[in-house]
Amino acid sequence: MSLVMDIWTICAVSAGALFFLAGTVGLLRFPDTLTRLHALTKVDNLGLGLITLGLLPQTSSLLLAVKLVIVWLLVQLSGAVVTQLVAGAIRQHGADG
Amino acid sequence: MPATTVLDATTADGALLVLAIVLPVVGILLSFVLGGRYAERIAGVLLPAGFIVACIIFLKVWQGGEPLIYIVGGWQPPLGITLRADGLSVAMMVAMAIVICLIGVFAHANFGSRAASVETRAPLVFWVMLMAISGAMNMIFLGGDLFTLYVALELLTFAAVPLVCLDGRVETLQAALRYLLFALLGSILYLVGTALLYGSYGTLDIVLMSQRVRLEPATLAAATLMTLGLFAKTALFPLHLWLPPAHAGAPAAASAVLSAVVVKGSFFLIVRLWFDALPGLLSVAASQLIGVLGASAIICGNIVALRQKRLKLLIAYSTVAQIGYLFLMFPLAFSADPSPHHYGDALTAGMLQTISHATAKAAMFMAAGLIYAALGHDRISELGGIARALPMTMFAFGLGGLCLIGLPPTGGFLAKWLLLEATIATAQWWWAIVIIAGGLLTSAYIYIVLSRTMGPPNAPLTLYAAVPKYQEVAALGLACLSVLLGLVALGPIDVLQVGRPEAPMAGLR
Amino acid sequence: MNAATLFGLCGAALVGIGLYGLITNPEPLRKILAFNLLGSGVFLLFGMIARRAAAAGLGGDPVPQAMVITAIVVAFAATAMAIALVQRLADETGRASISSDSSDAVDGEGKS
Amino acid sequence: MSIASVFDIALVALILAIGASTILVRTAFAAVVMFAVYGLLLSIAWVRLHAVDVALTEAAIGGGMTGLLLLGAVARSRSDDVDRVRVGYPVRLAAGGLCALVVAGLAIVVLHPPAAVPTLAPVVMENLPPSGLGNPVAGVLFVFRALDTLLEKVVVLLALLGVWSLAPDRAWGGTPGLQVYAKPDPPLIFLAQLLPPVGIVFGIYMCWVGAKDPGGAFQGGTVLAAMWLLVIVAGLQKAPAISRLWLRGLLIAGPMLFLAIGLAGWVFADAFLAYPEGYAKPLIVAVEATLTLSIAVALAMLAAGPPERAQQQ
Repeated sequence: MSLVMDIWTICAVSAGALFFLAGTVGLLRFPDTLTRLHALTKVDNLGLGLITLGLLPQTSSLLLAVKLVIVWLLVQLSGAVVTQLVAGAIRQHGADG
Repeated sequence: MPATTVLDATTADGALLVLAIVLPVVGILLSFVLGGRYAERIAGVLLPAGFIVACIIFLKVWQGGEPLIYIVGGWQPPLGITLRADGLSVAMMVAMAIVICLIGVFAHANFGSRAASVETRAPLVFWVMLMAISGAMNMIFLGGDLFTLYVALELLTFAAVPLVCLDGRVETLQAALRYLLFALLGSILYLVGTALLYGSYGTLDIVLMSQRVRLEPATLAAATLMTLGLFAKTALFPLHLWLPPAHAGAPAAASAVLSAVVVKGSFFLIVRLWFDALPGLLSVAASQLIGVLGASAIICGNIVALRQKRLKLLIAYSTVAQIGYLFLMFPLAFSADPSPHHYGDALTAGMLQTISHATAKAAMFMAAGLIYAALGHDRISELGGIARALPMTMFAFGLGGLCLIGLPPTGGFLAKWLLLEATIATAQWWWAIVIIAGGLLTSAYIYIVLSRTMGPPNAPLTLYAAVPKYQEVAALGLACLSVLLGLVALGPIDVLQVGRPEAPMAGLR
Repeated sequence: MNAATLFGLCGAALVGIGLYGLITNPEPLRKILAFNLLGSGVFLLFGMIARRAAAAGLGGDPVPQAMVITAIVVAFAATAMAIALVQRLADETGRASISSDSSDAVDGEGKS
Repeated sequence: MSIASVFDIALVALILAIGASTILVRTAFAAVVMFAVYGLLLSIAWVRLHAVDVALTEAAIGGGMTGLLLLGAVARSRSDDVDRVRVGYPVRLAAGGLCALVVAGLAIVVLHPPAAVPTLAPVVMENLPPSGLGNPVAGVLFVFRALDTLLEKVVVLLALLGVWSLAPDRAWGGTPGLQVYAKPDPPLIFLAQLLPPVGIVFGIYMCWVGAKDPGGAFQGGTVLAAMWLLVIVAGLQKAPAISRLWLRGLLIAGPMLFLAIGLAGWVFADAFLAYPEGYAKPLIVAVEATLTLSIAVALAMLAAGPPERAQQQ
């Protein structure tokens, strides 16, 4: 049983890490701020989500698992809001602002 | 290294030390919540109370001949923190408490807030910061732990910087920013040193450290960085560039407290470091180097002071020079053939110079402030006739000047005399030349100012504001103290040696 | 080389980097940044000392750790005050800068 | 070489690179952004040094609050368009030499630890139980070196008064300039409505847990301060005028209680800042709770800056 969980963790966390890598490449390579934002948010959601899912079976207590999920939700929330704010600023002042 | 670790215990009356620190803290907190209208009244009660506490501590230490010790929270070092009042601490505490109290009297004219019905900015800030400076200085004098001293040093900085730019003019804001940056650099360098010392000895208690200290790279690196940082805070040449604009630009009462009191805090820490925490570690070459910096400060500071056109700037540059004298005690105390006698003499001379400069310089800045208030400017070339208009003020200025020059019977004379004696006793004649040349240069600019003020006015003198009598009395009181300090040779000067370890272990070199 | 030493060296390097920035950068805001960098380097040195003194089942000596917490707070207070000063200066002059000789001033360090 | 040490080396390299870039990049804005990233990396370093309390403090104050302050300053100073005057080459060379010397000296010290590394950890653990605290760092801060902690609170108050003292006279007693920049933005308002309840619970939890686990008054207070600032920036609440009595009262409540309990120790225990036997833990928790509030207010006001507009009656 623990072996299955470990394999699951390894797979999910690796996949999450891969998404982060892709997002970082996107952040560096994409031409303008809006597309960069796109890359970042997509990857944040997926990457962090996968890592959280992967780590859940490894937690020793329910409280710890809840904490992990809360962390994920908070990052989601702040990510979404900040992306909105940045995009809004771009619409007002142009992409160089 | 002797393994005997003498465990200190709280001595009778040790609780007084806590009082000396807690009183100003209570004042700060109360002023915050009661508001600016009460800040002056709170300071008016607590600063004299602090002075009385300092006097009692002084008497206890002097009569008992033993340092007072208080173990905070009952936790022995190395785990806990001790407060320790030895001869150096009590002498400095009393002197600084007098100076601060008289500055408080003087400042009533500018920052008085009894009549005001609404809280105003400058009075609240001034009185809170004055109490903070008094608390921080007491902490520096009493603190027995190098990290506690770091916090106290920062307390002092944060209290001093806002005083510089209390009037909000651009020049003073620039001066304050530069002062803050230098001060921050200084304290962070000090902090590196404490980290390294803790890493080597597992304690920051000064007494424990003095028993454990070894000559090794970590200790040397720590001591060097700490000393450099404290040099920047004390404005020792060539790290003095922040001082003149900051001290000359501040309001008179603030200039007095900055020049007389605040720079002495970091200087005292240098003394603590080399004489108490790391005894006997200062090599002859390093002490000569410190002496060279001090000598350069004396010569350069005085020459630049001589060329100033404005009175407050002249006094500020003279502070740079007088700080130089303080550092001459290092080559004299740590000379090639250490004898306990010279060691003690040099230390006594340095402390006397600290105290007499504090009183004299506070008096001179106050006098300059009164002249500025009366004339609306402080251009030296246009001061003619002011001596007749404000005789008491100019008398105070003159007496302070005599003390700086070092004429008998002033405290400055006694300090410089002891320094000269030590130069002869340790056969280091070159410092004697510097001391005498510094005295001549000082007398030149004091003479220029005095002769100008006693001369006839260029144009009919118009006084913009009446100068309150009590302000003049405060200035004169401090000036008289600086003169009378010469008389301490007759008695209380022994107190400085209370609680001093005997001569440094020569074997450590 | 163990982790404590590695982070200790990192702290030492950061002290150097921060000091360099503090001396060479004339803009006050950048000086404040450099001061923070310098400070964090010093804190890491404390961290190294705490970590290598791990004993009694603890991951590090709690005394230097507590000191770092105190020092971080003090450094923050200093930063806040410095920034307020810079901003007031900028409001008064339209441009934040300590007068041109400031860089030489701090460089006095180099000659001492 | 283990995975952990590879990670550590990579982390150190990244910290140094980002740290250097905050000094070297051309615009102040980029430098500040770099600095915020740097603060996060540094808190990971603190976790690696087994100092979780410090990591939390570094992330909250060193990275977060300081970053916020700097960002605000950059946004106001418009310093991007300032053509930077660089110091001359010789000065930079001399400075580089001096810094290299300092680094070399420190590196030598780091690489040569004393033969017997001194530590106070056993003494701390031995003396911790009577206080009832489980977190040794909290023990050092509130029991063994309580005097430092008390003084440090006074330092923060003085810094705040120092910041306030930079206000123009006419604005004294008025409100800080923070909400000038508040542009009611729907997503921001959404966040400011959703996050604070969570944040406040979290802040209180941080303070509470500090007695036995990493956390404490400063970390909790920072979170509370951040929540308050968020609400102010989103325009949901005005920054308070600095002359308000409740504001002043909250600011000094923590240090005052700390001092009062310290003085009571004189009577009820055997020394100043000692706790009477059996009551240590409740007293420390009370001090921490009040300090959390005071710190939250102080940090938020420090970040909000000096008052800029006179109080409207």
